[in-house]
Amino acid sequence: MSVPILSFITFLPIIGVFFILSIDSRRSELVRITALLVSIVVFFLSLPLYFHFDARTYDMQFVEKLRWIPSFGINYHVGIDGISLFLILLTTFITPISILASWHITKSVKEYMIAMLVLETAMVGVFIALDLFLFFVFWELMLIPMYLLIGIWGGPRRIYAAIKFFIYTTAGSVFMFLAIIALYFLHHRATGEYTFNLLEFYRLDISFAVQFWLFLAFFIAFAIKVPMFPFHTWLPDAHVEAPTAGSVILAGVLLKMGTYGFVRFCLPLFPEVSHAFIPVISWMAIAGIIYGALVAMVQDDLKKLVAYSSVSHLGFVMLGIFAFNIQGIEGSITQMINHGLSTGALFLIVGMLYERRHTRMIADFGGLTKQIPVFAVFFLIVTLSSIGLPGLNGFVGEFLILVGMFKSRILYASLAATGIILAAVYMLWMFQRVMFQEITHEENRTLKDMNKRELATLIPIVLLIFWIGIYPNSFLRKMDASVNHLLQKVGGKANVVYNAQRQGKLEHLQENTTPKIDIVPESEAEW
Amino acid sequence: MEAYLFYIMAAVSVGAAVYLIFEKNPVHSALYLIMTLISIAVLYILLEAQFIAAVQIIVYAGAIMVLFLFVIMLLNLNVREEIKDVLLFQKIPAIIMGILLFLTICLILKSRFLQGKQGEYTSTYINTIGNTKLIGNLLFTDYLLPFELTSILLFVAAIGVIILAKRKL
Amino acid sequence: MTNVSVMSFNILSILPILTLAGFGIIVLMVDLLSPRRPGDKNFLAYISLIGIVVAAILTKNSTGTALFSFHESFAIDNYSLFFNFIFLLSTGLVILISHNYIKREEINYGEYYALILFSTIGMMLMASGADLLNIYIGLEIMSVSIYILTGFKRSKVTSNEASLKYFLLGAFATGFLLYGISIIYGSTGAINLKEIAGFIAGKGGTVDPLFLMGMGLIIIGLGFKVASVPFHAWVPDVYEGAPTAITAFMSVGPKAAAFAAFFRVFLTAFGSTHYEWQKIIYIIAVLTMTVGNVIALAQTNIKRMLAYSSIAHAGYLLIALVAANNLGVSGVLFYVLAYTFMNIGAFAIVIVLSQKDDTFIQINDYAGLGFKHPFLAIAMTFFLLSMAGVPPMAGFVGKFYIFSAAIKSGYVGLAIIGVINSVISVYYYLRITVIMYMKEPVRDFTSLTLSPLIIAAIVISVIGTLHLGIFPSQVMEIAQQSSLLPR
Amino acid sequence: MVTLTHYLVLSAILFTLGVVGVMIRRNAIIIFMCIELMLNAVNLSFVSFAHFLNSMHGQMFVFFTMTVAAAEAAVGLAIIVAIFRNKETVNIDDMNIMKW
Amino acid sequence: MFNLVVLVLLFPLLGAAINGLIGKRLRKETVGYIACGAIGLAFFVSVLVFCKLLSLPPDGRLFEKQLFSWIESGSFQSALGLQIDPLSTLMILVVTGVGLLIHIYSIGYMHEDKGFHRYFCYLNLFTFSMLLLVLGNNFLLMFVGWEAVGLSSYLLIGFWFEKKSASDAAKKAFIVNRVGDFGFALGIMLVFLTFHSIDFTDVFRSASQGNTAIGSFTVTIITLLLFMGATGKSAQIPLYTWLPDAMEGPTPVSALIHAATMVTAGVYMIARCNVLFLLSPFTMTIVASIGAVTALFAASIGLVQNDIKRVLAYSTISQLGYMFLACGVGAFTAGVFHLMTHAFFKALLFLGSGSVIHALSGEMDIRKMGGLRHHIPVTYKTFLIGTVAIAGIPPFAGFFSKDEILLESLTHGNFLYWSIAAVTSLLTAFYMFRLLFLTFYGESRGDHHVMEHIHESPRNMTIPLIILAGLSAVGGFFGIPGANVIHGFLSPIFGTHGNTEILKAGATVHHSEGNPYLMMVISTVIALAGIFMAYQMYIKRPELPKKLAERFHIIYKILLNKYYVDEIYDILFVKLTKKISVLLWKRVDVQIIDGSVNGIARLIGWLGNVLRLTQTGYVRNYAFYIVIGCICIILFAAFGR
Repeated sequence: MSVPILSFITFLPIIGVFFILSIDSRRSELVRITALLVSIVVFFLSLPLYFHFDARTYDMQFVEKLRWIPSFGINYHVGIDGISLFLILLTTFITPISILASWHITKSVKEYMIAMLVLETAMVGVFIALDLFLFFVFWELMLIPMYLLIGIWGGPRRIYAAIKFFIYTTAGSVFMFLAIIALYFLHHRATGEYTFNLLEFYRLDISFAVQFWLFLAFFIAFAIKVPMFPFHTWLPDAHVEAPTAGSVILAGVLLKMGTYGFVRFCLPLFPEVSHAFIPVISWMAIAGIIYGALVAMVQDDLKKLVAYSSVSHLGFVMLGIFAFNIQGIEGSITQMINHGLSTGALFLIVGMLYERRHTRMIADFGGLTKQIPVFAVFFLIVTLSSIGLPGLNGFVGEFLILVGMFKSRILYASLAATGIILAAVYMLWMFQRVMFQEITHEENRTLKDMNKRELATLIPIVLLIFWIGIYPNSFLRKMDASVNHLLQKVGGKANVVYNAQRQGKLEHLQENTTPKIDIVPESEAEW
Repeated sequence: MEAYLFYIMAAVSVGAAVYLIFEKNPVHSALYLIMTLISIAVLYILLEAQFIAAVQIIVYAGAIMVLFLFVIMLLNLNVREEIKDVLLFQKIPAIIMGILLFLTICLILKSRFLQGKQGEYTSTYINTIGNTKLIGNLLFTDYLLPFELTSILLFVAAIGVIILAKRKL
Repeated sequence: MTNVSVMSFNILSILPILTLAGFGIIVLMVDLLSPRRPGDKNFLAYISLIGIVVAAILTKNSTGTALFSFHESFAIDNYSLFFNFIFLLSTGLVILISHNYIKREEINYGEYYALILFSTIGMMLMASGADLLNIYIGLEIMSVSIYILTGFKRSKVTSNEASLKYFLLGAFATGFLLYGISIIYGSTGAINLKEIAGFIAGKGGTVDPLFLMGMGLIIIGLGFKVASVPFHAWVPDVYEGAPTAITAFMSVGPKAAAFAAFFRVFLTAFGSTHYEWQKIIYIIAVLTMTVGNVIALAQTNIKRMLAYSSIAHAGYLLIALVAANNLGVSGVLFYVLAYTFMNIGAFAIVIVLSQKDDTFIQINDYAGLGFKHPFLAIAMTFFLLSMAGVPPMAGFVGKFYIFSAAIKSGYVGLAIIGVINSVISVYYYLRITVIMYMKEPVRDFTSLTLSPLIIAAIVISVIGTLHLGIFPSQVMEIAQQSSLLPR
Repeated sequence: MVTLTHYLVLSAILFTLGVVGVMIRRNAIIIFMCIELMLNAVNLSFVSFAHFLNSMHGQMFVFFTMTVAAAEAAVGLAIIVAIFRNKETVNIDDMNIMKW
Repeated sequence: MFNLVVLVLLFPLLGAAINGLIGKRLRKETVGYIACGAIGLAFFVSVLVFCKLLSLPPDGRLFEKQLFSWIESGSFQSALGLQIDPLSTLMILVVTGVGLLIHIYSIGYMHEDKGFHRYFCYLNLFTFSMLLLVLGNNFLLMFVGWEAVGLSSYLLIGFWFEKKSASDAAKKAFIVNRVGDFGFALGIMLVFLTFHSIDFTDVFRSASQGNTAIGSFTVTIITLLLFMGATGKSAQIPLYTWLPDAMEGPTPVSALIHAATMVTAGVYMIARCNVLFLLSPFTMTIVASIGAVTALFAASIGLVQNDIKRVLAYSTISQLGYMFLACGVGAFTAGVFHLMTHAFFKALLFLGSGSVIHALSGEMDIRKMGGLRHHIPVTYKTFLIGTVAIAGIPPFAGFFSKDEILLESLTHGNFLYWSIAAVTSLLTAFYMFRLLFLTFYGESRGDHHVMEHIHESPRNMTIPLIILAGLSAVGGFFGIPGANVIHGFLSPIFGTHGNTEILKAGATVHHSEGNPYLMMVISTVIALAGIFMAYQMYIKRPELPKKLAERFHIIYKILLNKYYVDEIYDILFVKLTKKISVLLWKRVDVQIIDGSVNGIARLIGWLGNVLRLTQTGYVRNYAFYIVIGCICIILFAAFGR
């Protein structure tokens, strides 16, 4: 494809920033509209990615490769496959919605919108980068606008939350940074060529011990980002303090970077160790699912509740990835999108409540359905999507993940499935306390129902929620080739480990066996 | 003879140095330092570095130390330091550290050393040409660059003194 | 008798130095001849800047050569030229930020510029010095100038005190350096770096304890100048007390010069004894990073905080010394250049925001800057993020370079400590942005004076910080060609 | 027979004394004098090395050291004078406005 | 023709969509017409489908309609496919038929309610979901319907959401159902893992071809998990607690969802999976036992309840227990038959009770009723028919189905099952007639204000009652012994997969021979005995119940409080979970995890504050540091090797 469409998508927001810079900061309405228009244009630019995406091949598509820092073999190398496609679309989809949801921001609108657009660039960049150096640059770049969003436009404890967010995430990613450098030299040692090209790294044959440490470094970075239990404590703080749009993007896209990182980097780069880590990560994921749900249940702050529910949901995603089969991974990718949509929408909804009442305490609400029925419908749909009701998006992802995990480890899947019950418990309880029962606070009697702008933010999301729930194949089919290829790559190596572990012989790691798609043979699933 | 002279001068220099650091009166300290400098100059002569010895006495013991004394007088520091020492606790450790440092250096000196390359300037060679002439020669050949650049240093020092010490600029 | 070879005195090779010296004298002369009205000496700054530009052009003319003149005691190679550029750049930037500052602080004397120029000469001599004597002389020219500049606000006790502390400790440390040089001389019979290297090579790379002691003492002397722990203690006090512009200068130029000398001495003269000294530098590097960063966390005065931060950065640079490979050397060149931009930029902001007598230099005074002066705040943010090593700023690429070097040589542990430290450092850099953007203002920012020169300095710094971060490849290639070690 | 070691030990003694003096004295001028003592100790070792190595580098170095010492002495004393003007003391323990 | 079946789904969905989206702007009549029209059309199509099916030979009565592939990933494939066979056709007939009646009834019942359109939207949605549940041709689709009916149930129970008890009940229903769904979902996964497919046809074919050993561990687990789902949806022990609470919803809802259709989904599912269940004797035993115990248990609670709807709710649980008992002993036809008749008479009873409540302006406590038979004669008569039917008096519908279950529990089960069923039958007759007597007979016990406004319900409410009464009266003849139409109709499902051999081979226990006609007499006698007791206690000697209650004080109290199961669950699950959660949050999350994160930060900060004290400002200190450093470095350099 001759048009560098990925670069357009990535850097158009930056161009938008210059537009906004040229606007007088007092004309805040113009600033908002400009930002919105830019992000919408970006979204429409990203649609061709979907339609022109060739689902038959696992090769990277829309590839662009330019020399950037030749002396280190660093290239501006971008491209997408079935795994990243939807995350990019999710990003470009969520951003205009977030901007639309930020209309009420009156403090330094210009700076706010600039931060949003820069954030979009960084987020898209993370998903398209095929050069590890480039990836890391985007990965870190994304922190700054998010940090500012939380810190400047956030709630009362925003500074604490912003700093915690930034440092926690950085603390994880610096190890990844070192691991990337180490990979670089390992590749050089193996081939004599200096490069940060991810696709080249895929071909590396790294010894188990080295893999172990490198995996650990990547793992910490991604696990914090996901966030996996017990690295999750930055998330509730960040969510609670962030402005609505910040929470939406944080939940919608940023957390996905962690899980995406696992799929894109950890698995194919360190297949043997990834495989050896299945129990560890699975247990962490399960702990996250149950723990997140339990803690979410007793929260009295709506945003915190949703934040902990994220921990729970992301646990599912992690579990699916480490199921190491097609159902698990496709389910995880779907679930990443689902979580982006439904949790994003939940934050929007909480934001709307907050705008109206300036409180997020569950106890301050109750009986709202009577007053704001349209709102209630949307809230209900989103809640149900989050619970994983069949027919809505959440179910597709969760079910595939559980099927995938079930195929490899029945026990893990069974434990994780309790999350389904708990999700219903905390979400419905919350819904009941907010929307049902008598109106206990007089302020709630005068609430206004959703206005057009708010409808415009939620309707697209709800449509997608239904679409994915009813016809997920339009998403799943685009992933097939890439996920299969990933599993073949990973499977070829990990299978050996698996068999070796089975036989208690790790020294046979070098043998070659035929790759299988499902790494754990179905017939040998463990209880 | 040489050995005696060495030991005497060494003893004088060390003794004067000890007084220097323990003497309360700055003027006395300065005088003890001059004593040390002179005895070191004698050692220079023993080491066949006549020019250096001369410079030591003229420039160091003469000019520089006079400058010191001049400042001491100027500032009227001819009084003892205040009795109260806020860092009294550091005194003993400092001395211990000093001894330790000395012992360390001695320990290292005890080990095998002096494997350095022998140069061409043997005593006889120096004496035939003359120490001063040799130094002069070297200054304008091998050491031309540092020699010239030292002028900048001195210039800087001059500017500095003016800037810092002149009453009115 | 030595042969007096005219060819050996390659005047061309010291032309930049002579230029600077000449311009220093011109500044003094012009100052003397012009009416003594403080506040009306803009031309002195311009003259100095012209001198720097001329020197830079002359330096550029000799790129690509590898020349050892003055009996092999003065090296003109890409390494020293790269450093010379850094010195000239930092001096130029400092003059830009000084101009308004010294007027405000009423120390607007011609000697100020002259001393800065002279001190630059010292730095260039340190970077080019190929024997220990030249390095020593260069160090002294640089140091003495800076002792004076530190005490330049002579009516201010803080300035006096800083000057005295710096002077006493500097002289003290120089004593150790000299002692080390004398012992190296004693155990090798040479003061020329190449000869020392040759001597060690002749011994098959084995050295005796005396030599090692000399090396250790040199580490102390140079370690003092680069502000490494435990020889760092002067840094915060002196940085705080010195006139802010001079603090900016000190944190970049002399430090870079000391590193230039450090690397040249340890990689050329002591290169084959790498095994012996890497452990010491390793420990010092770890201590330096950690102590610098950890104490910086507790600071409330921005100058002091930047002082500790500068200690920490010295630690990062020492990592490259431990790695002792090509990547490390070019990494240091790159890092120091990046550091020049970001640090002088940060100090420029400090100067803009402070008032006479260095008031308003508490971190809390920055509250609310973000929306009062967005340009200053965003520039400051760039500099701080760059120092914290966040992409796409120059500091990130610099850190990348240095950690790469460490990993390439197998010092993974050191790299890990390094990155942990940079995480710690993120906190205090971020804290300033927090205060700038997220706190309500406690002072009014109406009385800020923004002269064109200082704006130019900030703009140049911002551009440099971003350019080196986003498009580093050109500079990187130059840095890689400037390595001391054979490629 | 006086060997190099003798001179070096003497040099070490003087150096150490200078170091100790810096650490224990409070008068800035005396501290400065102690530093001068250290430099002299170094000079002594330079000269003795030069002598026993049959080399001139040591003597040349001492020559430069003295020059530098002179320059430093001038600047240092100027600084002390400047500070005395402001504080009426040269006790360096009184000079800790800046700390922590 | 069979393609029309899509319409069965589509009409209710459309109805729900129209009412949901624009119903607020429509007039109430229009809303009602749309909703009823949608269901009516669905019913019509169902009838057409049924007729078409009848025209086919029994072995060819299977038709699958694939709409589109739904979730497909690797070897996991789940299509949106509909399956038409006798079982599903029977079910859609019941669902749409009873549903239609209840829709019509609702127009009258809900007329005053503000959420009229919302109500019909939900109701249509429910019908759609239920139809999806029964029509789905694979496990996952069934699960979708399963969850969707749960959702509708949630919405309808919580229809009057302002009432805390209603919203509590809704939540409870959904969550308890989720517990069952958890098992169901795992069961589906295990099915997939075992049979590599989740299509009914494939799975059952594979299972019946003997690929899976009888009584194999896997099948036992699968069926147990599926049964877990069934206990949730069909309110069996231990997951029955939600159903009585669900009576908070509007009464027609209770009739449709919590009596006639949704709660029978569990029975339907087990019937549908009979091939699998028959492979696991252990599970069958469990199913039968749980069914039997639940039947007795719920009936015993029903004896003393005073809320008209709650009595019916416990009765529903009890009747569902019967159905499970039937399934558990392998008598799936009997189960399904009872399902159908139960749908008729229980819907009738609920609607009747609704009519009573309607008449009494919302009064539900039977102690405050009495003597209503003259005021609301239609309701009374239909209610009487329903009561007689449930009590099992021939020739009403309940008699035949219940009798068949009793017979089967003896022939295929054992005496214990039969005796429990028999006792339950006695209790059922008793408490139903107690209800009847207290409500319609005797003196009026309510306050006068209410009594003055008593009125018979409007026509659109009474007509459904009459129709249902008719069905309750004659519905049983479909399964009359000897000419058992139902049996023949359903035999392709329960008889053609070769499971009879399996049944003979191992699934059932020893046969105890019983004479069907003797059994009929016995069960009739039992029912009559119950009625007699009720008559004695509530008509003849109204003071007797009180005495008995005092006499058996403890038992009475336990029964009245439903064996304290809710309280036990509350302590065991709700309170404990909340406690653990709070512990996890306050202690583990905030103090341990976040505490350690912040602790590290604080430690470093503290270190900074300590280390900065080394920076004393004294030059001599600094010199001291240099000297220490110097000594260390020299020593290390020279001797550090």
